[in-house]
Amino acid sequence: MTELLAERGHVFALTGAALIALGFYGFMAQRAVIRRLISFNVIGSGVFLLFGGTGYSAAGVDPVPQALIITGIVVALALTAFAAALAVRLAQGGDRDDGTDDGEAGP
Amino acid sequence: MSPGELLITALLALGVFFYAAGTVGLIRFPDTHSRLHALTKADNLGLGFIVLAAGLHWGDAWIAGKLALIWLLALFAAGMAAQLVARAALKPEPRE
Amino acid sequence: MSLAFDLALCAFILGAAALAVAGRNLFGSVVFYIVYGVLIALAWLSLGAVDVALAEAAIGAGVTGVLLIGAWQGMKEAGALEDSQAPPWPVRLWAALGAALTGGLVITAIIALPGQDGLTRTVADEQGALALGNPVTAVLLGFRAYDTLLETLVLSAALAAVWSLSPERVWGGIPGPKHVSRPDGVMASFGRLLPPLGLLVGVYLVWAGADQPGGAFQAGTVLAAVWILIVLSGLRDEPRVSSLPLRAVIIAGPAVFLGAGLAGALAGQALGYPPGYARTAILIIEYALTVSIAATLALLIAGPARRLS
Amino acid sequence: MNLLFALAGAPLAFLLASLIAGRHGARLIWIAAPVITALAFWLALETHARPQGGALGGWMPPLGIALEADGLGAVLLLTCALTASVTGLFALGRYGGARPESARRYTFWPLFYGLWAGMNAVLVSRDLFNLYVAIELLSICAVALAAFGSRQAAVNYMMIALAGSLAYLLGAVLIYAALGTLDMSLIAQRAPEARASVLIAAALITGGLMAKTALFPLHGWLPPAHGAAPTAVSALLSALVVKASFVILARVWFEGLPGLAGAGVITAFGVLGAAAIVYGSVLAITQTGLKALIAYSTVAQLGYLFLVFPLAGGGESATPWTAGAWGAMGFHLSAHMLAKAGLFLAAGLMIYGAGGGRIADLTGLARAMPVTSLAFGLCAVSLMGLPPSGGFMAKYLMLIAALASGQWHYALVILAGGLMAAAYLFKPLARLFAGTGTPAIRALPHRSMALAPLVLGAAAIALGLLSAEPYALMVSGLPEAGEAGLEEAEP
Repeated sequence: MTELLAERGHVFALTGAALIALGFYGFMAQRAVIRRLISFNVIGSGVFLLFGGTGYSAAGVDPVPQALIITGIVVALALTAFAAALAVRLAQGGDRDDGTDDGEAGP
Repeated sequence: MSPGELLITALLALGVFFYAAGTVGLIRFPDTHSRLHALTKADNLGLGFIVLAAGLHWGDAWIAGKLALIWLLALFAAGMAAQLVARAALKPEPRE
Repeated sequence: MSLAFDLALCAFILGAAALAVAGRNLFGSVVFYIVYGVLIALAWLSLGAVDVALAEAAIGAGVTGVLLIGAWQGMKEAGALEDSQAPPWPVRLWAALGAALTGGLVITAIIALPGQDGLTRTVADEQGALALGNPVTAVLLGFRAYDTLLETLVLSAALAAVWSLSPERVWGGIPGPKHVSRPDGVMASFGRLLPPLGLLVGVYLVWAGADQPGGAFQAGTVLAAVWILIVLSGLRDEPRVSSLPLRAVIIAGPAVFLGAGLAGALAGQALGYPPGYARTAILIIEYALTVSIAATLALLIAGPARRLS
Repeated sequence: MNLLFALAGAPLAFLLASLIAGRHGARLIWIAAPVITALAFWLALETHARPQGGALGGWMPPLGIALEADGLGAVLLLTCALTASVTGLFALGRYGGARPESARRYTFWPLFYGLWAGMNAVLVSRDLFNLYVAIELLSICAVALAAFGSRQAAVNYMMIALAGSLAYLLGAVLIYAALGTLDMSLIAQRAPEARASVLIAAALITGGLMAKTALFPLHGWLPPAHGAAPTAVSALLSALVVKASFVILARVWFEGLPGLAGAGVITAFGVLGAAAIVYGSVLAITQTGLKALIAYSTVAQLGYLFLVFPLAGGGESATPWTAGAWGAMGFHLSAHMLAKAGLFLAAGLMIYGAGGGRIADLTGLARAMPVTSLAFGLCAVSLMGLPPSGGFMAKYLMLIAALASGQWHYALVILAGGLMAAAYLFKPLARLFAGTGTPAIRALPHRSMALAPLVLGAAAIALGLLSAEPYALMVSGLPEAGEAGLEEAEP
């Protein structure tokens, strides 16, 4: 274990693993959608930290993981934005709209 | 430890002290507005000391200028954020 | 020193994450999530990955935090804030077992990893062909431009997805609540002062991104923040979702990017840049992307159309 | 490679175009459908000569991203284009027309093209991270479209999709950390260097993709989401979206990690697949709502796909029956795309006409809606696996492979599944022809809408009648030992 911790990248990679576990717990145990979204993002950043930590060497972090992580952060944001909007809309407007739907227009 | 390093350490310690004070205020004060008061006032001051310490540590006018700009921006941002939070707190709301 | 700092930082990260995931008060959880995001950004700085640190601070902590606060507000208005009591113990037990299993598996995988060099050297060898100084930008807009192209379209699709949640009777209207402020108040004056500065920072980030840390996504987030600031300070309202200029701004960046990729395909090399002009082409794409990303992020935060005036 | 990029890029271009075109966006389908279908057809012709592929921008993996289409990919791209085109044209009835813009009439189209783009991107990519971005594009569009029907079901779908994508992403990250590449062919070369880490990564990837594919017992989100959605959306979700994650799963195990799957993994896939067939079919039989029945049928039909793992021998070494099993998978994927989309479209029309969604509401409808009922019947034939249909080819090839490899228990499951499919599909079919007299129905907005499921149903049948060409194409990339399987499997 001390040998593992001696390398800087490993410290962050293992922290990433712990974050994944923490987030997993939150995602499974919690019911509130906002909390599950927080958990989703905690897992996500844990995965990224693991990615960066394992890609770390004396020359710094491998640029390919860096680029993929930036992409991943943006994708996670897009998912979070839609999931949050969807959950709020469900809370405010119910399962579906009655009367205002354009279902009458066709099958 | 040289006098310069001593000064930097002292400034850092002051900064950390104000941050700690702000955080204690955030936790201990009873309502949103006094919490905000603790947070913005103390933390902005704390950040100022840390920025000063960092500027001295690098000893470069260009970097010090950038740090000062960052502090200024942080002040503005904190001011706006405090305004927004205070306004939100004024709205009548159902207790959780 | 450095190891001690890293270990302390990781401890703080884990503490903030625990409070965000399992804290009693939901709003407190959101706040701790934002703190957590900032700490993660620090971790990236510690690893020397400045581009990721900027993206994490701006998008991971900043935009996501604002989104979550917005969702909390929306849930509160709907009277749907779930109670803050802890889940029943069997649920917690199973979740904890699952979490331990997952964490154990991942740690096992990490320990079993063979050392491999990654692509640091390869990127350094090849990025000269794109005439870019920042290896991360070289990967994002050069070697793996296809990922980035798809990702910008994920953002566009997410905006369409959020808009699809609009109630029909307010379709074409304005997203988000209306903000007013006293014309001589703090909000209005700061709201006038900060945007030019933010604009400057945003443009600098794209400009610098070719050779130094920064780039379209970080810059776009800063510009989105400027946009939000202007709206919050009541200086301008959000645009209507039916506004044609707005829609043009949203698709401009991805359209330029996709157009460049398809033009390359016609010329014989999809997503390839003409030799000698790679840097120019990438910078044009980045500027176009920045504008579209800024608008898309700001509108994602604003949410579905909510009112007609 | 340029053709492959054009196939992935064309729906993206239409996504952007429909965002800016506003209420005219619906009409773009008249351009998109022929253009993308023609591109897919062209690709199939090219692939016939040799597999297509290449590195984007000239940057070879592991640095860059390579696109690739083998015969299976080409067939699936073409089937997907056909299904999406017909469904898109069908959707004009509800989300088109000259009416003013509305939230759904506007956003349906970018989401539709986003879904199509995600499908195409998944089918041409061999890069684990690129596949991640592609499947997230697909997921976000799919969930948003599902929310058109039921927001609660969409939230549940979203949560599963989020969990699934994180597991997949974690696996992909571990693969890169272990092997320094995300490209499948390079992974196949390097995997033996880091067996332990790669196995854990593969487990995570598999778990994530199984949730997204709704394999039993992770299927719970599917029936509410698919059953409650508007007609065209149900068709897209059930026919296309769940296939994407399965295709990635199959590619990971057969192309990225051949030989890694031990007997335990293969048996687990087989058992889960068999359980899905039985469970989905039993629940389909007990449904009283037409769309719920069809949705549970999807749960069952997805189970067949997982039988391919034991039938093909896990990709470790090419056996005489590998080609048969691989071809069966291709036929099942394509036939189910066509037949399930057609079934949902026909069901939507019948529900609209009859004014109710229960199977009991369909009484005598065949006399009022003969074309739609014929389409429903054709799709049902393929789904039951009756000759001469694409579904029959799939199940026949699976049976051959099961018997040739001595796994008769899977043969029993396949036969039982076919019988149960007949049982649940005869329920609505019998209703259609029950009673006397012609029931009064609500007129469709456009009479031509009934053509859409008919085209899909006919295509599902044609896939069986003209099976030689697609079969040859689908097994073209397989090792030579597969040829023996081809001869044995020739009906």
